[in-house]
Amino acid sequence: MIEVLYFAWVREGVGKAQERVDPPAEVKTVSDLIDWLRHEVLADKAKLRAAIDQRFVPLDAPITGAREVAIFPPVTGG
Amino acid sequence: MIEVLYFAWVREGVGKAQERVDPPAEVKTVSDLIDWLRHEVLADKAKLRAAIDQRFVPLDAPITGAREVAIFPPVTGG
Amino acid sequence: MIRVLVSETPIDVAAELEALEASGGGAVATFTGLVRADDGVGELLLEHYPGATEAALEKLAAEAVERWKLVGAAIVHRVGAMTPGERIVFVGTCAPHRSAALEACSFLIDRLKTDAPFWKRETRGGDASWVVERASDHAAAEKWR
Amino acid sequence: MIRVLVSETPIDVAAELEALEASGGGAVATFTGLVRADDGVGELLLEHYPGATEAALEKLAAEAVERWKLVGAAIVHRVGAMTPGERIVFVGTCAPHRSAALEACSFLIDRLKTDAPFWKRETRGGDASWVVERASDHAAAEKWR
Repeated sequence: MIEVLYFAWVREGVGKAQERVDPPAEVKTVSDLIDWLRHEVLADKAKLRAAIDQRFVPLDAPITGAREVAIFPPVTGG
Repeated sequence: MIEVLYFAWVREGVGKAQERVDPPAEVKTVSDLIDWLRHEVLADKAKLRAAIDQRFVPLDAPITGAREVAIFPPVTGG
Repeated sequence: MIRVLVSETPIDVAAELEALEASGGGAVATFTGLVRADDGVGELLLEHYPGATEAALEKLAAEAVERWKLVGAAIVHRVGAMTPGERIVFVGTCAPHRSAALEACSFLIDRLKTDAPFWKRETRGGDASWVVERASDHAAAEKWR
Repeated sequence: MIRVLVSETPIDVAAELEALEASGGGAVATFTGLVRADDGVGELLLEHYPGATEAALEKLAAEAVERWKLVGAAIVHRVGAMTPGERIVFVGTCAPHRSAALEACSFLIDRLKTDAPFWKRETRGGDASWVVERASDHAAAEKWR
């Protein structure tokens, strides 16, 4: 089971801040997970960033063993 | 008449913060003025800086028309 | 001294400054970012990734302390709703010498803009929009790599 | 807003910061210099050239405002006797963008060290000595020419 978190307009588009999912074995990377989730707001991956267990990762990072995957827009703080 | 001001260890060495002087016509520059004043603490000119009417100047600056000449060590503020 | 705080409470810069001054160096540099009042924004909302944010800021502060031999580093970031003129972010550094404090302060704010999971949403006359990332922020962060 | 103050009164950084924040930009940078507590100094005396000092600081602040398009610049310098931990100098800048505020703040403190008529006398265990100028201060000031 993976806890998926969403932030900012990704969260608004998905309609929830988090969900618990259990993807099949062929879902190997964050990018695979995004496809598998089938949320319309996640269609343009160039606009997405991700973290696995609270560490920033590229979208092709493997999710093997991940407990928490966060999907969000580029950051704009400070 | 020129008001001569001294600061920091120059002031301590001269023994006063200011004096009013009337140098002869051959005293043309700040450097000439320093020689003419004959204060022992002013012997090493490499350690001295000056201002004429509150503007920093090199020691070879002419003192023609000056009302106030300040002689002091390199600054060390901030 | 490393201090990291992410909070909905207004930032008390006087208290932050005093803590930095007490950390033992003779040079203190700070940067404060305010919600701009001049471009029609009525409200700013700051969202963040709890846990990951604090970890990112701690890492950044530790990197600055190590690289510039700081005796103190503080990063305080406001989250939640705020209005024009309010402080969004405060970063401060304390070092024995001024160049270290000033450079590390620039480093912290430049890298914070790209390395910490915050998102700004601006509301102008009832319309809310998420702020888009700026290429200039990435350029500023890159110069410290 | 340009503010220059040379005074024997302790520097109120909170008040100075608030004035800068109110000057209209979204980015505020500051530098504060403290009397070092760590090298045996018991008392620091700051002497200056009244009139010339204020003129030099005004000129420096105006140059920074012009060069970095600041909306605010403040230089506050303590004179007279002070003890370790006390603030000697505060410089602050406010601009629409952070790089302008940060660079101008570095400029102000670097140039103040060489361009304004202040002299420091340190007292250590009863022995007073005037501080000698530092070549590194001149190098730092030169990089802004």
